[in-house]
Amino acid sequence: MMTPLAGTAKHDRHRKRARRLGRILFRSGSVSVALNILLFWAVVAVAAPLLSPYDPTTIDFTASLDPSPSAAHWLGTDATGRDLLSRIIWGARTTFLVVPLSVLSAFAVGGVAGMVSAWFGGWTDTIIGRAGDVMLAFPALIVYIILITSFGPSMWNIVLAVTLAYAPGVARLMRAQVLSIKSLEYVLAARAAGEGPLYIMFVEILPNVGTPLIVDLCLRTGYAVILVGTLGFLGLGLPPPTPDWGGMVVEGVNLLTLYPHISLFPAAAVTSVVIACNLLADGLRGLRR
Amino acid sequence: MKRILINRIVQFLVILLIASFLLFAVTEFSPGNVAAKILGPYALDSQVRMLTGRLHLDDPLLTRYLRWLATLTGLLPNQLGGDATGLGLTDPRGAQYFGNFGFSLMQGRPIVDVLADRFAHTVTLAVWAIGLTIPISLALGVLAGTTAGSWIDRTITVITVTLTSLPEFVVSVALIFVFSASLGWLPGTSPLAQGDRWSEASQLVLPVAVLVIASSAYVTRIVRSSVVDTLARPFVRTARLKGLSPLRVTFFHVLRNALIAPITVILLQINWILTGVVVVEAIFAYPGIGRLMLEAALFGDLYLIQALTLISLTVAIATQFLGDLAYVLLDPRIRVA
Amino acid sequence: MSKEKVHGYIPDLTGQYRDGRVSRREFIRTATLLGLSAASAYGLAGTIDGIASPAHAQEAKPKGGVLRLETTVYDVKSPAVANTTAHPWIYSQVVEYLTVIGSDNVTRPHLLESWEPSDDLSVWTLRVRDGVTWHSGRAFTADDVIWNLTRLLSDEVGSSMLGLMKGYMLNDVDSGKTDENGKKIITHELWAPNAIEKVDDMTVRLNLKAPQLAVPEHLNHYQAVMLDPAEGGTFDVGSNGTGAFTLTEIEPGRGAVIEAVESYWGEGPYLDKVEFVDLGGGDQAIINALISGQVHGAFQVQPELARILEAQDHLTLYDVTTADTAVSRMRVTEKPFDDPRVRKAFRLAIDPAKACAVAFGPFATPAEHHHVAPIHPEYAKLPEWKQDVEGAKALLAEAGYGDGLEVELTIQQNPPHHLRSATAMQEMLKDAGVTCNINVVPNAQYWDMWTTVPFGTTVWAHRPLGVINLGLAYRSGGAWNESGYSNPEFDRLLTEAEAMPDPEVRRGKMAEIEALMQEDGPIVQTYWRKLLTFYDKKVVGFEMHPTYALFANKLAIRA
Amino acid sequence: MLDIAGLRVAYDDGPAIVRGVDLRLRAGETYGLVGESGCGKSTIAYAVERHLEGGGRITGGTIKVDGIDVETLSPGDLRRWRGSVVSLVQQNPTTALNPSMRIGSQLLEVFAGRPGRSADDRDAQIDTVLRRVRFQDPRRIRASWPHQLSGGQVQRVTIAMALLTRPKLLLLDEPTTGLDATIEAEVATLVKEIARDAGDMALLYISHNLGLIARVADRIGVMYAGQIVEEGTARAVLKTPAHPYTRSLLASLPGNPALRPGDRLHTIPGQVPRPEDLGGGCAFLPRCPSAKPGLCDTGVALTLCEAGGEGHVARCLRLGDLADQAFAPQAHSTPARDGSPAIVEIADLDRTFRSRSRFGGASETVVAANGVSFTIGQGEIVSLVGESGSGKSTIARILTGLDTADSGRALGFGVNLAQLPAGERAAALVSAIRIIFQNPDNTLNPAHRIGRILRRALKRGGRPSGADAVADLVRAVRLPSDAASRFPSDLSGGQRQRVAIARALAGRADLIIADEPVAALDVSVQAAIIELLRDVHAGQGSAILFISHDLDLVRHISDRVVVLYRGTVVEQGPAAAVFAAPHHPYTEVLLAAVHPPDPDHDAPEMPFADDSGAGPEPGLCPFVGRCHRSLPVCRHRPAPEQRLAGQHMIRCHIDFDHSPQNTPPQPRG
Repeated sequence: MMTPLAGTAKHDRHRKRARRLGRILFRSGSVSVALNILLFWAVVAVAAPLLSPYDPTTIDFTASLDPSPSAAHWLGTDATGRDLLSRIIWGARTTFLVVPLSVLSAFAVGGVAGMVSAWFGGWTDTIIGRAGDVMLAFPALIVYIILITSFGPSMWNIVLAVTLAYAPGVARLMRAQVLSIKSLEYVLAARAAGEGPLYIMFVEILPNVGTPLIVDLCLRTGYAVILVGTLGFLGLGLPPPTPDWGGMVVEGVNLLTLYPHISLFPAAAVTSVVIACNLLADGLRGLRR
Repeated sequence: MKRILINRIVQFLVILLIASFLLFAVTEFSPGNVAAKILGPYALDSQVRMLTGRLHLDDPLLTRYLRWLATLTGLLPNQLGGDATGLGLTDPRGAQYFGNFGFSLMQGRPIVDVLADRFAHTVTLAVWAIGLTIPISLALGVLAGTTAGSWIDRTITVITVTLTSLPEFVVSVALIFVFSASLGWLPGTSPLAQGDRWSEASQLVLPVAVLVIASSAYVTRIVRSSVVDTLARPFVRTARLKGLSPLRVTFFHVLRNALIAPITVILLQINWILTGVVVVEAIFAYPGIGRLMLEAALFGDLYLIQALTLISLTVAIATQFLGDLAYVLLDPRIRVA
Repeated sequence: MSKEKVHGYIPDLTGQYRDGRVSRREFIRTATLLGLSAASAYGLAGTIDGIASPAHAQEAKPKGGVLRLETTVYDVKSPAVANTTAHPWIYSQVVEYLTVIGSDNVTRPHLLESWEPSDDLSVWTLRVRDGVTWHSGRAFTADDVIWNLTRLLSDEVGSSMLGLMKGYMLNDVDSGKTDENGKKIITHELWAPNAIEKVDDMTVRLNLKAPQLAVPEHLNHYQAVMLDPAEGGTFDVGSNGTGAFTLTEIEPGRGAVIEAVESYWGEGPYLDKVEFVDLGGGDQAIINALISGQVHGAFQVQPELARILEAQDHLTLYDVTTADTAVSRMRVTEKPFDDPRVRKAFRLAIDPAKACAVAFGPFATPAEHHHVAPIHPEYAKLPEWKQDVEGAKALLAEAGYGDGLEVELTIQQNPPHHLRSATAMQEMLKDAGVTCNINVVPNAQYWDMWTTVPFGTTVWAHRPLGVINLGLAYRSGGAWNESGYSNPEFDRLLTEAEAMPDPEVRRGKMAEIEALMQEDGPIVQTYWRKLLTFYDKKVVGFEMHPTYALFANKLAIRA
Repeated sequence: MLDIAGLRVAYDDGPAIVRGVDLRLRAGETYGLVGESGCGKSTIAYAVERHLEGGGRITGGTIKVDGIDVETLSPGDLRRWRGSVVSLVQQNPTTALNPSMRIGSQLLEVFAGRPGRSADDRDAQIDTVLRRVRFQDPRRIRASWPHQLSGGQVQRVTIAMALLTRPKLLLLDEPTTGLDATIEAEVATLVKEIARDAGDMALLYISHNLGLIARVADRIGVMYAGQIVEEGTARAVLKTPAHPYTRSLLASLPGNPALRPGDRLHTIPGQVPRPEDLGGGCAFLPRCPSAKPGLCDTGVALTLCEAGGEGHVARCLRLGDLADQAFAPQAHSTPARDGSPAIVEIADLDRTFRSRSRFGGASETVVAANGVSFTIGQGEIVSLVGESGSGKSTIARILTGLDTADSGRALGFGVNLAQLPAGERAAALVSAIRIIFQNPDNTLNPAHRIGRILRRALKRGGRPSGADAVADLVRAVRLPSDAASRFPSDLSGGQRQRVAIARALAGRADLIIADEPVAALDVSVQAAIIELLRDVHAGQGSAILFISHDLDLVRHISDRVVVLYRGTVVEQGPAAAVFAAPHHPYTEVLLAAVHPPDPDHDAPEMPFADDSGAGPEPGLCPFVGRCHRSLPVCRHRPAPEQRLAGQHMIRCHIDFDHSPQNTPPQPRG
């Protein structure tokens, strides 16, 4: 009494799912725009040394008097006379290093906290939950300002700041996801099979927390770009002369009426990445349905 | 209901207590010895040491925290006030009263006075911003949600996604560029100074606009998705199959249930606007809490930071509390337990 | 003119001017410092060069109106410890100085009628101006002067006047105590009981320990306002004063209001009221406020923004060349800056002209690493400073840093030209094999560390004489000796220079000092900046002052 | 009243879900539409309401209600028409009502936009209808919020809502799915009453449950893959089924009267096809035991053919040939084992849950096990029966170590299982006790391939876990050989349950706990899973603790039965004894709710369980509030354990030795 797997049907279904993914990722205009933007910047970030016409920190002492775009500097220079195009290109590298690092750190910390919180419940849950409440209650920007004015602006402090900011939120989401999965039968089956908590948490549960977390990851990546930019705007970004898009916007804000390019190009770069992240999140949310 | 309320209030106080201690401990790491701050950059080491001793700034952390708490609750007089320190800092309310945060090192005034004005300004900003955000985002969110998939929805979605992607400083700068620098219609800064050319109302327009743009785009998206989710729930089908008009279905069935989730988000926005509009207040030189926070942090005004953070904490926890309360009031499943 | 007692040096000075050895500006400045009234000095110069004294093209200034000015509003409860040039903007309209340095860098008596130095510059007789009254109606007398000067020179008050006048007014006293580092704690006292002597109700005599030329300029130090002794040294809303205005409101960080006092003894006031508006220090805010007419004028405008405002029809640019600068000073007690070769190598590596251009464009002139400005009367022109990267490398190698050196330069967050200037230095130091990391800190935080950070850029305001800055910053144990520099040779040369009334002679001494600073000194200095600001064209009577000083009594506003 | 002709419905660009359905329904008639999930029966109901969601649209055919073509209605007319002409009762009652509106308001709202009635009139009508659905106190119900009512009560409210405007056509879309059998019986009774009193109202009752349909319907249509494959009077379809699908389906039900105890259930191979896999020919062909090569597989479009009198029709080419083909039940190879040595002895097991609401409100106490005692013999099939919330699953969880008891013992394998969480159990013990869960959607980790899942189970069971071992397992549960490389989402529900059984096999479990293993499966697949389980039982000699609410199934496969009510064992004993009278009153209620697919079956009618929800005082019989035979003593003293013949035990005050058996229930009060 064999129950045949309707082979062709299954393959169809596979193909269909792949098609659906493909449709969402590529045929859906917004998602493909988002992916293209991110891909573009990723390539720029990786190939920065090849692409940038100048060293991003070298000062053109003649250009500092008139930073407008010219044949020598396609996008002009910043107020200090450094080639804007090169700085934007290298800034992509900074952004694509600091932001993913920060967000991944936030997800690692928050994810583990949320997982542990949900899995063990009871006091662990209460303590982690309350700690998250307290952290979320602190006015975030002020915490970074205190942090960064205390320990100085460096990449690791920005990573720390973003982690502090986002980990509680991630933990909450993870906790909710794990709680919903925790009582599902396959987890119960693993528990009944005597699997240890680590195996269950990381092998059984983690691969299934899925889409909501990925959507959240995209959104938070976008916010992190904004946050890193805002820290730069408040003068608390990466130490100079590291090219940092947020900091570059600030450098030009005062000259907006005179040399709008100094702010506008990096602002456009920041905004494009944030929009891409948000569009991607939207698209992936569609995938879940 | 009463029990829930009492329970939450106790929780609220406990969190506040823990958070205030954390806050105190964290700010201990902030730069600048308090005594040196008070005496200014040209003080001699000996003067700093003398003042440190006089203010008992070298006591253990817990002792200082308890003293701070006692001062705050009016049990002990403030250390900085009075003649003993020779700083000439006086508080018209006396040395001992509830809510005594001490003196701002930056401004040499009682913190209560420093805060009073600033908080009022921030509240003004918040009232306008929230007052506009709620109707705008509800209207747009419901419109987009009920017409999900249509061109109206797509237009609203594209606009809100774009706007939520724009950092506040970009929006601020863009608005200043257009409405102030180029067109000259509105003031580019909002110090709320009395002027002949710009009224206080006109100074509020741009900061409020930035806040409304930032939060209503976000709230609109939340409302939209909540409306879409609610529309998919079977009771909406029940209502339609009852033969109710679309308007009635939207208002009596969809909205009522779709608004439970956004309430929390709206409260979070209120919290943000009351405590976190650092960037907007800094760009527009708006004399509110956010800018005061930035100044205090950059100056290292320890007592002012503590006061401001404690207030923010209170606001944050209070909004959380209100959010829960709103849930309880809106959702009969919790209310009528 | 005949009534004035003429200092013995004045005839020599007149001769030098006639021979073209001193400039007109230097002549007038030195003559006034020697007790000649400004009018007399301009008159004397006029007899030589035929230029009439500046006929104050006195257009009738309109009366009334409210002026709104942008400035950072600090707490000004204690002027004696004020530490920025923005502090006196508010209090100096209410309480005044004994002397005043004009926008032309010329010092004139103010609450004093006149001053008379002895020929050896060691006894200064100060005559209090007749007819000056406090707002309370009481006459301003010698007792007020003595109370204020005595107070400013006491340790407890913590005024930087102490450091300024210490050399000729005070003795060090060993307190017998030591601090935690085992160093002796030194206190101070007047060098002699009659150091500040009351001659009569309207005359005060200062008997100096050592000759000093700059006494009248020191009396205009921004902390040295005359407060009412009855108020015990504090200043607040409604405080008594001798000025043209009274303070009616102040909220630090937000704003302040002063209102006219009708019975003012001097010129003006023309305005009914001045409102000071604090825009939070944001440059953009200042620009916007000026463009939109929210304020009529600003404390200052950063040079890079000048072009934006120049395009505005309703605004006028005011600028003035100054000795305002920032020095990147090295703590000589810290490695690697304890080695003079390293310090010199840093100077050699840097071309001030390039840094200057990057940071300020046209609104600054290159400096020469010695903190004496071309506009200072005693400025000596040294051979042109040349960048020498190879020389720098050689010196570093000699000092044992041939494989490179990593240092951290701490700078203030605002204004942004600090960062641009530092970035330029960073680039040039890189060529000499020095990795220079830049640590940007909030301004307030910098002032917590300005005397301790190993390598940091500190802003130095304009002071009328080169020796003043040098005395404050580089004399052993100097009040603001942030670099810990201590060189007996330097101290000796400086003390000698300070005793020389003759700019010609002094200039020779200054050349030695300047060379010493270039060779051994603790600083890298790249620029002298112009100060600039914009005012509404409706505002009459404004001049940009090298120390930002504001004379609100002279301002008026057209309807 | 309802006239559907050639209806085709498709979603988006997909294939048609409903493929040419003709359906006529006369006034006063109750039509039962049966079919498995995904066959398109609900779609028909929503098409009639012209309320297809998710991109559904009618691609062919017409729907006329009372002579009006539904598609011609304007939006305004459609609104007025909905609710007044046609009403629909949805599946899943708990989500069908607005949670933030009182019941009364939601009922009153039905009159919105319908002119003519005075307020008093409306109130009176609502009260009447609520009484009609057997609410004693309409006022209280109207003041309630939906969450304060039980699932059955809510469904009665939605029925009341549908009846409020006296529709001409009432559509009931799986109104009892997900409800307890006893509640299901209540709703069915109600529907039957309504149908009886309806006058000219027509009812379309949609369900997958043949027993339920048999109870209410005058005529029955059997749907398969978007088509009606058989239609006729209830009696004709159920007694003399014509189509092979109907015949197989009826034969596979454990309630099939032809079955003898111990017989194998008839199984239908394969699974319901997906709409996109359908061609033009017979949809049942791949699963049909009677398919004739060269005839059935030629792909000719089928039409409904006369299969008997009274409009009995079926969509099959071989109708004539099949008339006398019957399914002969096969006997199962393993005889029932009785009195074998116990492997687990459960004694005085207690477990109470305290739940606290999120907002710190009052805590609620749920008694899941209260002094539960029973034994599972080696190789025995013991069934636990009871409504949801009776504590069946809690006992399963305690035995598997997912939970621990507050007190009491479960001695087995040399340890007290009741106090030993799974994490602390030895590997051998863990593989000795395996559990199979109810929901096939979640029973396997969607992120892991089948091979990996089985390999892990083999490894944990201390057995070789190579590809061969996995392949053996796959074969043993009759999965296709390539299953190991597939993800769970590629498998059907039945196939996933097979993997779950394979997982139990991998550890060579001595005790398999099957927690409602087939409740969520399509009817046609259930039998195969049950038989697989029984094969495992027979092959390995495993004992099975079978948890189910399906009494027919329990009766068919169990050696012994334990009846639970609110954590208390009210009756237990050998299956034959428990299913024969006398019963505990609760068992009686359970049995009364069972309705075989036989329109002539006369089910005893039980009073509605409209209790206020308040449980009796601790220690007393928990059933007393619902009991139709309760005695005054029940409210004062704990019910005693009465031992009847053999191991048959009943916990009740009623004197069974002297009580008349199976007397009709006496109404309370």
